[in-house]
Amino acid sequence: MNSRNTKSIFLNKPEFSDDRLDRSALIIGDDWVGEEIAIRLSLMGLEVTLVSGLTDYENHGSETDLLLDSLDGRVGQFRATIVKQDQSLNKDFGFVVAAQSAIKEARFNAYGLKKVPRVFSISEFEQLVEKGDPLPERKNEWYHAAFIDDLTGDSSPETFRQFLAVLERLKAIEKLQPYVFTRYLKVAGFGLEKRYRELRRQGVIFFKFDDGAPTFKNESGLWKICFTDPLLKRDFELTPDIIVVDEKLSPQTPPGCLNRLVWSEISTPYLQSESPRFTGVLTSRVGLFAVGPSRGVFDRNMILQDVDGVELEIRKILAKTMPALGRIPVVDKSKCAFCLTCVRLCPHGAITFFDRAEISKSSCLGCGICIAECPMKAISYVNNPENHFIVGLHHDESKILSEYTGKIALFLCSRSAAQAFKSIQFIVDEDVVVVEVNCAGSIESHHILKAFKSGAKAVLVGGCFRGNCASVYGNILCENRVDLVGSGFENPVSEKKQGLSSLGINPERIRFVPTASNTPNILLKAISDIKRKIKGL
Amino acid sequence: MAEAVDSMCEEKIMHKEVAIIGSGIAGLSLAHELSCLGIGSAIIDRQAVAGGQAAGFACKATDSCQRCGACIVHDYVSKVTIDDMIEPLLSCHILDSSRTSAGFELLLNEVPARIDQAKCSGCGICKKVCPSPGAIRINPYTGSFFIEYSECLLARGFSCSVCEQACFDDAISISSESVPKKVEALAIAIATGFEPFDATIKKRFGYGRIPGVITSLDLENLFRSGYFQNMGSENSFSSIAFVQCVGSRDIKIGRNYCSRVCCGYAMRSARLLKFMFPSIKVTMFFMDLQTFDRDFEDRVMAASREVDLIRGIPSEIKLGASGKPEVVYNDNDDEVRVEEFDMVTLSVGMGPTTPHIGGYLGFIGANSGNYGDGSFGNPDPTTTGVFRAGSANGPRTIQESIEHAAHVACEIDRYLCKIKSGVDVE
Amino acid sequence: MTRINLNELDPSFKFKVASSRGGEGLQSCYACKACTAACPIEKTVKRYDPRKIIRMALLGMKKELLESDFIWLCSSCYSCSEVCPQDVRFTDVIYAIKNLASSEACAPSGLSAQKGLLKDHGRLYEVSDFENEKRTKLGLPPIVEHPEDYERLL
Amino acid sequence: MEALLYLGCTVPIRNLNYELSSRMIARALGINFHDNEALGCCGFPLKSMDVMSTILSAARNLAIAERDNLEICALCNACAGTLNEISHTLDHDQDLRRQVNDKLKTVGLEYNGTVRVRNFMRLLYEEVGLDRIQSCVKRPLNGIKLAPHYGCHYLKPSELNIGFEDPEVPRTLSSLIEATGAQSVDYASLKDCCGGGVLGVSEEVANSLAQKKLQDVAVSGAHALVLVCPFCNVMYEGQQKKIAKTAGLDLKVPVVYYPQVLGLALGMNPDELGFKLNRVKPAEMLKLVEGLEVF
Repeated sequence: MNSRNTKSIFLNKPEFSDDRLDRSALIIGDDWVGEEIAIRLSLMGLEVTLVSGLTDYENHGSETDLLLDSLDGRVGQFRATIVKQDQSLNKDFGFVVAAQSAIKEARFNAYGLKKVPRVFSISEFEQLVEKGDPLPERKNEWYHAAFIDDLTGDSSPETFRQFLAVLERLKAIEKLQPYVFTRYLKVAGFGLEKRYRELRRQGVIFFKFDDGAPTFKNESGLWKICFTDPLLKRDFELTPDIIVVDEKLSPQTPPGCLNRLVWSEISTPYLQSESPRFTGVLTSRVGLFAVGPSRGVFDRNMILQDVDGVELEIRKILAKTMPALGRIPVVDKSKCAFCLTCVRLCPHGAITFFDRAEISKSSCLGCGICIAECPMKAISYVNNPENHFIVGLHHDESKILSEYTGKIALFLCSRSAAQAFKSIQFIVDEDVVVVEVNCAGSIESHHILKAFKSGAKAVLVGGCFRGNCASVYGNILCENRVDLVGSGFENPVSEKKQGLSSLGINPERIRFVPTASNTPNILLKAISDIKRKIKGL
Repeated sequence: MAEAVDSMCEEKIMHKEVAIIGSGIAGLSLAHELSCLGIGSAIIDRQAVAGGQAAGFACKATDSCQRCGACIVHDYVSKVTIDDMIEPLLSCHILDSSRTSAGFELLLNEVPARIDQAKCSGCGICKKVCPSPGAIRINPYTGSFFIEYSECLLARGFSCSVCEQACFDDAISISSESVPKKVEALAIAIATGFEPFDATIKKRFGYGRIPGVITSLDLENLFRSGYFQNMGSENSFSSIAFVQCVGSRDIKIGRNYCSRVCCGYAMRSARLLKFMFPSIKVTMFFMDLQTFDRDFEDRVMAASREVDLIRGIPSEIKLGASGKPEVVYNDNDDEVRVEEFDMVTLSVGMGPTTPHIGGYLGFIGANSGNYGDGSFGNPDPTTTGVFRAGSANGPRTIQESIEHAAHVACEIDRYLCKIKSGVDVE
Repeated sequence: MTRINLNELDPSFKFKVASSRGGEGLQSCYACKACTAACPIEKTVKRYDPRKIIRMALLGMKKELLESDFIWLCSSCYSCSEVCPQDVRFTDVIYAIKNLASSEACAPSGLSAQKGLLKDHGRLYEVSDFENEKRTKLGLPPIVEHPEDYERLL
Repeated sequence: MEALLYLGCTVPIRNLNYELSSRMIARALGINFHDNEALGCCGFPLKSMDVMSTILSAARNLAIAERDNLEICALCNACAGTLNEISHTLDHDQDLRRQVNDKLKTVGLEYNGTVRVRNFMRLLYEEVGLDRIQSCVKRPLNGIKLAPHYGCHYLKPSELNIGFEDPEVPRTLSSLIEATGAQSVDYASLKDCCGGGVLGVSEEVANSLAQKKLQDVAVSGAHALVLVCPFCNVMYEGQQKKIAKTAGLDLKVPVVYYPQVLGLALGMNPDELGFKLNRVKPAEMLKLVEGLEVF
């Protein structure tokens, strides 16, 4: 972790209470997307600051020369350090919108091509077409133009749309033969298939390579394309008058400080977690939104939809019309031991730390990971005693504990397994006790052990599938705890594994089941499986 | 007719700012977003249970989530159920609609057989006694029961009240007449989703004729019903083929567009099957593989190791001598092959639901639901006050429908602001 | 095999085929292979492949195509046209290509002979007295030749 | 009903059994065939050379039928297909019709696009109908198994057959066979092409196409292969010996025309139906016809 960021945890004394949301927004990315959002948010009465979306200070040609240096905080109280040339200033924002534009990188290198006067990137060529003089050096009767689009197969329909637009503009030119070299034609954009068909009718030839992509050879200043036509399985060569090469669209690497805020997977440059629960512009951190390329969307219309999405989400937060989150944990400051475990593990960045941990009501999604992980048991859902378990105990444990006797305890995540259970509730026999929890991440080992202690025959924990958790890794934390309880951990002193078996309970009596709201069958099967197993034990 | 209904239901006129037609994922998320903006809405659906088609889709998770989004529908159903701003008008047919000076007026007909969910204890006696199989069904969200009126004997002109009499909870009301309802709204949102391509039209693929040839929606049902999970180890299920672009990218049937979601759908299903049956042979016939995820490259690379990708559409599916489907295709080495599969899935494309809408909303000019035209995806300029959300506006995934609904919510909000402030929107 | 130089092919050939009667669908092809899988001839003679013939026409391999023997192998069964999602109507396209080949005197001699027969007799078979006698014996009306009409029309 | 009988080139010279039996059953079922000796070749053989010649030849015959104010009933699938196709084309292409009429003027004809073309089976199926055929059957062909062969131009292009037949799942010929009391046998290569279209170019290719079906029918248990097209007959009857010899097979598949089969069921005797002209005698089949003296 970046040392500056670590420090900022201590320095950021909360200046805003949860009721007072700062009506200002920081927009990261200052090209057209950023500007669209800036205009929209200004109209909403927000004070807007646009900074460059680039991380590289040296070679950016952005409109503003503001660069983001660091960012931390949570909705209503983000604090950014913005650098302007040599100056650096701290500023607070209510909201942050990541709207970095896509990086367009011509794939000359990927194809082994070198940039020479007859070789253009699609954007360069688009400009030539707009100027009206796209075809330099016409020599032969027929002018052959090669368009290289997506030979790697991973391009987006947006690039294909760009090619289509250019090719459509060229149709008026007589005796021009365009060839498109590609892998998969990305027609999955609105209206593209129709335009693609029209271009075929106009004489554009499309080569689609599965493997054995064409090679480019430079022969006395001219590029020659050699390839085996995947259809005829015969060898061809073409010395085009011009070559136009596609650009790979990719998101810009977000500033490190941004990445850290949203627990984005290291492997992807996107700010939105893998989980499909972050729909639209939402990220795992409330008040921080990802737009367009920052979340993997390149289609212009869809990016514009995101602008609406940002407006909508901000209005929701400002109007506090977000559905009641409930079940917000509270810290017992007298027990807090200053260990920062909760701060480190909160997937939503909802916990601040000044002298003791403090949980922001507007950022917290109530997953309860902090409750489960706090070594001092200093955090609990006290403000809503009914609801550590939605159906269940914590504050009236004796009641539910008595119900465990002779039954199978089902600890179910409210977003997945509990919903799945609803549709089978009438089928399942009565020898189960259902304990619904907000997120599987809040289930602690002692809940499981207590269930056994109170006479449960078996414990089944149902959480989301990997990559589906609305709290990013609540399910994984839970699964690890279940594993630990089941198979045990090694006691460093005795070098013996201590788990359920050391208590005389067969570890087969506990299981974590990944489930989704629409997979009641998986849950049903798991219940009958474990029933069968304990019968045999 | 309008007068007659007026006199019958004077007290039942419902005033809402927006009438949403369709309770699928787009309709639900639109209602939710509107509610967040303080705009009340009524969701009208013929079905007795909200959720639409997406609610019938299966989870595609292997050992990890594959981001298909089907599980999110449940969230929106529960969000909408508890929201006072939203009035669900389920089991309602639209009889007529008209434009009024204040906006729109919809005449509805609520079917006469209903189960009061608040009273129902889910004992299931109604299902046991019902003489019509399929009339009483289980709600996938709550596990409770509801009446699918189209299957009910009442709908076929018989008189029957067996379930009403049997119900211990007094939750079922069977009346001889349907209940007329009237909704007045300032704007209408069409969220009628899509209609899957009728695979029997492509006769050469043998759907409905050859056992083992199924559509992608059938496959969803098999996943959901636990068909594969219950197959056991002694199964003889060792090969499956996916045929892409059935009912899309096909000018002959007037569908000159890519259905957008099928490549992703098929790839996810293929990977799930591969996960369930590691030795299964999965073959995918396609024309162009469409990007279906932001990490497309990785996913396709991973999939192509597991799936035989064959570029080419089969010419025919025949009934093989062993009673299984045989696919006739030209393989990657240009050899024509006739290969037997245990199962062949036709990835049917999404089509507009125009025929339904044209019937009762024809006056609005909202009948241009043709996906094939170039204006696809753009708001319909001729219909002031009428909006389209989700797949009613072009094929969309579940997440895209939710995003589009958010966008439409904003558009409706802007429209309502304008008409409330007296700006001439024409 | 030697490399074919695209620069030396005739890009206008595809337009020529497409503007011929029946050839209109040529450029609609997106090579989905359904026709190839459906073609009964392709199964016996590999070098006859509807999709490849379309490709050769599109690339402007005019000489090779028109002088080839395989374009004449179409059995006119319409299997390709039936399965085509893009409505290429390959059976008509191949007729157009064969017509172009005929106009360049590339047609097999048997075909030109048939045209001669039609011009001479108005039908594919010459009707001899023997044939008509046989018909009369069976109570069937005689067959009359009308070569003059065909002579004038063709 | 009235129809102009279109014989084409091959039937009246090479397939008199088809013509004889067709005329017989037409008469029995109330179809009044008119003959016009002016009719000539439909133009199909010229299609590869010059499509325009085909159009003109077909238009000439259509114009004659129009003058007679009769619809055309063709016995040959290729003739029916060609005439039908060209009549459709001329219906939709006014320029072409003008061009054609300029030429037709030179032979004193004009075509205004009103002639309907159907093959004989379609006429039987649509005009007479299965019910009436069944009610006319005097001698049900119980116990006889027959393999239908439709022929490509019977089924395709499908847009010419809308409402009549479905090329993917053809059924009309089967049901016509079943109307006689015989059993229609399904076999693997039912929809395959006979190969007749390439016979003139490559006998080898053509034969290899026909061979598959002959073999399939031979093992299907059918007593005969039922045809409705003289073009297909050239392959299955005319080439059968050669195919068998080349492939070293013992093939003796009787090939009959549907009107011959129906004629038997209607009580006609094999001689009237031209069975003497069938090259591979359907002896097994005829044996099974009740009350029939086997020749």
